[in-house]
Amino acid sequence: MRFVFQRLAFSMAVLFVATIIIFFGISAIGDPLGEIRSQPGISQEALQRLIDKKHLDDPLIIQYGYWLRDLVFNQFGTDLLYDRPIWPELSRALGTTLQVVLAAEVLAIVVAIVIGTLAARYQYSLFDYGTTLASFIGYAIPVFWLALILQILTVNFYEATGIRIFYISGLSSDNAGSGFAWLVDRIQHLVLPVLVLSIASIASHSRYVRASMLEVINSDYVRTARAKGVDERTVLIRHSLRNATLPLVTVIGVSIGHLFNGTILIETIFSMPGMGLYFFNALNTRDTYSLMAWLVVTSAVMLLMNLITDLLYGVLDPRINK
Amino acid sequence: MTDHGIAAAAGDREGLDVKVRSQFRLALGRFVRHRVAMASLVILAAIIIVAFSAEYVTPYSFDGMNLRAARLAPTLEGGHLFGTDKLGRDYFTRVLYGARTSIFVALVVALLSTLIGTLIGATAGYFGGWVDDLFMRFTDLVLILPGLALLMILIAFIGEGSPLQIAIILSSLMWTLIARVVRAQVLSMRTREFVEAATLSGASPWRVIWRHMLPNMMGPIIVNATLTVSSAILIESALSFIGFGVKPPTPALGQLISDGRGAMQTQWWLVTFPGLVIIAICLTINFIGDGLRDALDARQAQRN
Amino acid sequence: MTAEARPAPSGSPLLQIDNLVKHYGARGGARKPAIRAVNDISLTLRAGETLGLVGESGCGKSTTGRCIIGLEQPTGGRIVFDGKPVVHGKRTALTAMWRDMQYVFQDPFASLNPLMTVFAILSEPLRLSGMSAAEAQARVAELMRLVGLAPEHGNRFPHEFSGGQRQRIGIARALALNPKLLILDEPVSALDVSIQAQVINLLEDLQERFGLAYLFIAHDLSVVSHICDRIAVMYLGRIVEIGTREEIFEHPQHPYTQALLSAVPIDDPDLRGKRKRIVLQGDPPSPANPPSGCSFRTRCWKTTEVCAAEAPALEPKPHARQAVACHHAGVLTAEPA
Amino acid sequence: MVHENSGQPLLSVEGLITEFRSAEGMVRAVDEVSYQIWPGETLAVVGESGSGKSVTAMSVLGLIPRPPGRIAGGRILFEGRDLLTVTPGEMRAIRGKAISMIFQDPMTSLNPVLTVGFQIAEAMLAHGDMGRTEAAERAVELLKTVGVPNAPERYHQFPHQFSGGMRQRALIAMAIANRPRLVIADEPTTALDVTIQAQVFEALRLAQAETQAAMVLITHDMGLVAELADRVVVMYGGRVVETADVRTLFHAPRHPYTKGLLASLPRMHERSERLTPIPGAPPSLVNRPSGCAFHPRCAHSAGRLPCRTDVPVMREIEAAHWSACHYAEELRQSQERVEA
Repeated sequence: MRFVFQRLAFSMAVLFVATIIIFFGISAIGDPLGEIRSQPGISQEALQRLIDKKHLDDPLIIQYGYWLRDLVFNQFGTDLLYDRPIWPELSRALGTTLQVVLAAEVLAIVVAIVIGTLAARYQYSLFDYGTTLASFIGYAIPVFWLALILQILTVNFYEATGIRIFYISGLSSDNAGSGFAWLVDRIQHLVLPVLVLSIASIASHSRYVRASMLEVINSDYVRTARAKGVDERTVLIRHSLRNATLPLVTVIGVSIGHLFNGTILIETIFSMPGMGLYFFNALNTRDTYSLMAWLVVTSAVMLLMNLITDLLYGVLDPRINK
Repeated sequence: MTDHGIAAAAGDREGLDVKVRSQFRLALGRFVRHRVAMASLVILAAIIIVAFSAEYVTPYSFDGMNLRAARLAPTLEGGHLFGTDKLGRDYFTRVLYGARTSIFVALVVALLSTLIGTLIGATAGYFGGWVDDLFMRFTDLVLILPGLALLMILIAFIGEGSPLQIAIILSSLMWTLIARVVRAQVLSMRTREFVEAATLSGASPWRVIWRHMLPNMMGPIIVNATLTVSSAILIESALSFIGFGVKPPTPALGQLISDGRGAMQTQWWLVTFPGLVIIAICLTINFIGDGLRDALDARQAQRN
Repeated sequence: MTAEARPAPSGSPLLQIDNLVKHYGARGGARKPAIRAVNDISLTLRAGETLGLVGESGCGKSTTGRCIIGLEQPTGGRIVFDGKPVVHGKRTALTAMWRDMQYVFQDPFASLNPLMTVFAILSEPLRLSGMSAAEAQARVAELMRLVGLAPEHGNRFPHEFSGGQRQRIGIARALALNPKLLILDEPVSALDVSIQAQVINLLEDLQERFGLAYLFIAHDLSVVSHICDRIAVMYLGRIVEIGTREEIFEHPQHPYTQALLSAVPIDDPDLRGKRKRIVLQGDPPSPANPPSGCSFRTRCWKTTEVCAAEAPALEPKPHARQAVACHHAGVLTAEPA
Repeated sequence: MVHENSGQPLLSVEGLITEFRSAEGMVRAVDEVSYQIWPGETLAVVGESGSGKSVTAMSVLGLIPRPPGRIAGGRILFEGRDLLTVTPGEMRAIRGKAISMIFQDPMTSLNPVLTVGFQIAEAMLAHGDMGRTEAAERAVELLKTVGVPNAPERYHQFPHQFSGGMRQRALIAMAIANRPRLVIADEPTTALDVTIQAQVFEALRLAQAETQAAMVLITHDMGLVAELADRVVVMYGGRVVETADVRTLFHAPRHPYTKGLLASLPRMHERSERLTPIPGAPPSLVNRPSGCAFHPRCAHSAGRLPCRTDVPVMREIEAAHWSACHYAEELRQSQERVEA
């Protein structure tokens, strides 16, 4: 537990330093009000109100202090341009994105374990070569392009047959209904983005599982198991699977980071009101305060994920002292 | 010392039929035997040559409009291999120029990040101390903040730029991969016996790193530099797709896909072809990287 | 060639080690206890002499060797080599010392840079010491002949040689600058049994020819008994017994030495069942958490209360010539319990 | 002789050939190897790295990884049945039941995520003879037999909580769990320290006494051979070069390699004199010398043509003493001269 606490404290420190760098960086490089000034018909009083509100006349360090105060006491405060509270929208976005990201990661893990295990078990088989090729392609496909292609195919299918299997934008239909119908509608919306997002992770995870599975299959302890007469099925399931998939836990944290990257593209394409789209809009309006809030929340989620996977590893591997 | 003579004679007999072959030659032989990697090398070379001699390959210019030939579907005999866009510009030509930009950016990124990464990774790994701390903390930062977002912020606030500027911005984050690899290698090599022996022979730290460590980690460095090329292409095209890439009118593949998106339902080729070219480049590079990994694997090169 | 035929050791010692200590991970604030790899070791080594340092894995024998040559920074103690105190952490001073003191590594597959030719490996110390290219070339040929390799093979890479030949290359590199002392860290234990004798003979010839002193670190007692003049037995970071080969092998005084010797299988089927065998109980304790008093007491059949209370000093005993660190030192009489 | 080597051997390896695919083509690791072991005896198989001693043992249990390995010829008769022709299911029933194996490296031979006790019990469960509780109880008994203190608590621990010596004991317990008729021990103490080796010998001795199993002891340590073996098989370059009972082999070896090996060993209690090494290095599998694989290193072969051209076959030089040397008879003389 002490280890966890140390990790947490250290990560917080890293995050704190990161916010300073980024706040100063962004503020130093661009005029935070540039976007507004360029709007025609903006009154001088309105501009001054914004400057007063965010203390833009004060030195940067003071501005940062105010920002920090808002972060701690006012749930990130309000955004720069429209003075709307940041947290309600951001938390909604986070909920959406977590659904997509976690679904994609779980999908990737499950599919990768199946593919990787079978490919290692039947090394040099057609299945092995096929999945290897597929994973190389998976690495090479730009996610945004795959998303567009799937959208084209879905729409063409709908136009040709009149059957709507998946939706290509949004999170829910307006008339989604409730209960089971709502769930089906939600799944119809989520399938394409989750699938697209998980392709690269499936590719990399399945290669990872295959490699560690091969290592385990050729390990001394699996040989020991065979030598005492254990049947192949038990060798694979009891003596290999857990050992081979355990290391996968260590890369989940980084993998989720990659998925967050992907959501910036995916949510733009599928018009999903998540963190990615939120970031995209904040960046396009140069809204420092929304951006900072996004950075803090995203990093916090990332830290948490890394922490969870570390703890998970400790629970699953008896070699880690508790 | 007569018995030494005997030992020498025995040594001779044993080594008689061994040809003198350097590790590099052995690795080259293994790579050439790797058929997929060799085929990929040929295809990639073809793509690069065609892209960089686009002026001589196609009769069209990058932005030559011809409204009468607008929105033509791809045909083999009509002269527009990849069709045309809504302004009647030859799409094959546009894709070629886009590929040229992407490849240029990716190669610069690979070169820069390998240089920076090797320098920082080797320094951090060998000397430890504050360089190592600084590097590790920076890596933590890049890991907890999504890299793509950081790049977008940088580009948004510095402003879109030339391919070279974009390449430099990408390199500013992407060197961490190589640096991590090099640092890990140096750390593990510091306690390798031949490195300690070099120190005991009077070699300075600089000589130990340069003469003894770096040559022995060229394998992982080259492989990761190769993989950096393909991830740089993917990231660059993603950035230009969402409008944070090279500044128009310089063509880029991601930008073409983005432009074609509005009409993708009717003019499928606008999205499809640039994407396929990206896939072709990345796939061949990854196969080459895989071949290199097999060829340079130290475990195979050791005994026998 | 017998030990008596070797140049008689005389004069002040070539190497003197006083109270050497090496602890790992001892930095303040760490939760883990420090690993006490080497705990207060004192040794002397005269010119032309071979001192064996034996013990089981983790007893600190390699760490001792690495501290002496400066590959590790000792936590405490004093090392004087050839009349000069060894200053760790100063590269120029160490580099100067390395001309006279060299190291031969255990694993001949790891100790040669796989990307350098034998010539490049052997000429590196020569060139770095300021020798001209022509001189170095001649010296490399001489070195290769010296260790029984054909100089024509200088342009080959290490992977083209067998394990035994590689170890010869490692020895040649160590000899390049005419050192006075070689620290041999398990120089034959990674070699095939039929090769070991070749390398041992080579080491003996070289010693005779150049009057080298050897610090011979090993776990294989038969090899040590063959090559060493004096032997120090280590257990858990301390020397428990030190004496001449005869003293250690014929009249061991420390229970651990006795157990160690009796545990070695003797390659004579006629002696089967006729030797006293001492089978120690349990495993050596962790060097991170050594027992109080005598560190061997947890496995010793002679343990009494004093063993837990007081660490025995390494000192000569009235009935024996060698120094023993044991409260109950004495020849093995009764069958251990 | 301890055993009357009459009646049917327990295990008879006949002309076994095992090959591996490598970058340089097919490599013969085991080349027409034959040896027998009778019930209850301890047979040492001695050789250096690459001599094929371990590969032979792995072939017996069908544990050669395929690919790259394959068994290209010969028979392995266990109690009269050819193990090379049985079905995978039948082989599995034999493994760990009638024949069990102890491997070299105790640090990697136990599954790190399963408890030690379960791994021992599993050896019994795999053969379906007993229920879980019974297997667990017997596993605790076995741990006691091989000298693991606090066996009931140790049962529930994971391998990383065991020292190397303790792990090797656990592996011995696992090997004797089903009272096998044959135990193959592949360098069981090589990875361990001397004092721990002595403990493991004791455990091995107790285990053998308990089960009355025959044992194939694969090792390169001549001391261990002298202490434990009844008969010895010496291997060199993938072939058997000499077979004899242990005393004959040590006192009157009839193959230049055996002789050279014994002469080259430094001995602990002898006055130090110059060692007599075997020149050269063991052959690599890829580049095996023609004729007798030992001839480039052999003092007796000097210039003799048959050594270079003809592969020597095993001949019975005297009762129950076989050697594969063209000039085995000459060795007798020289040996006597040394003794005189």
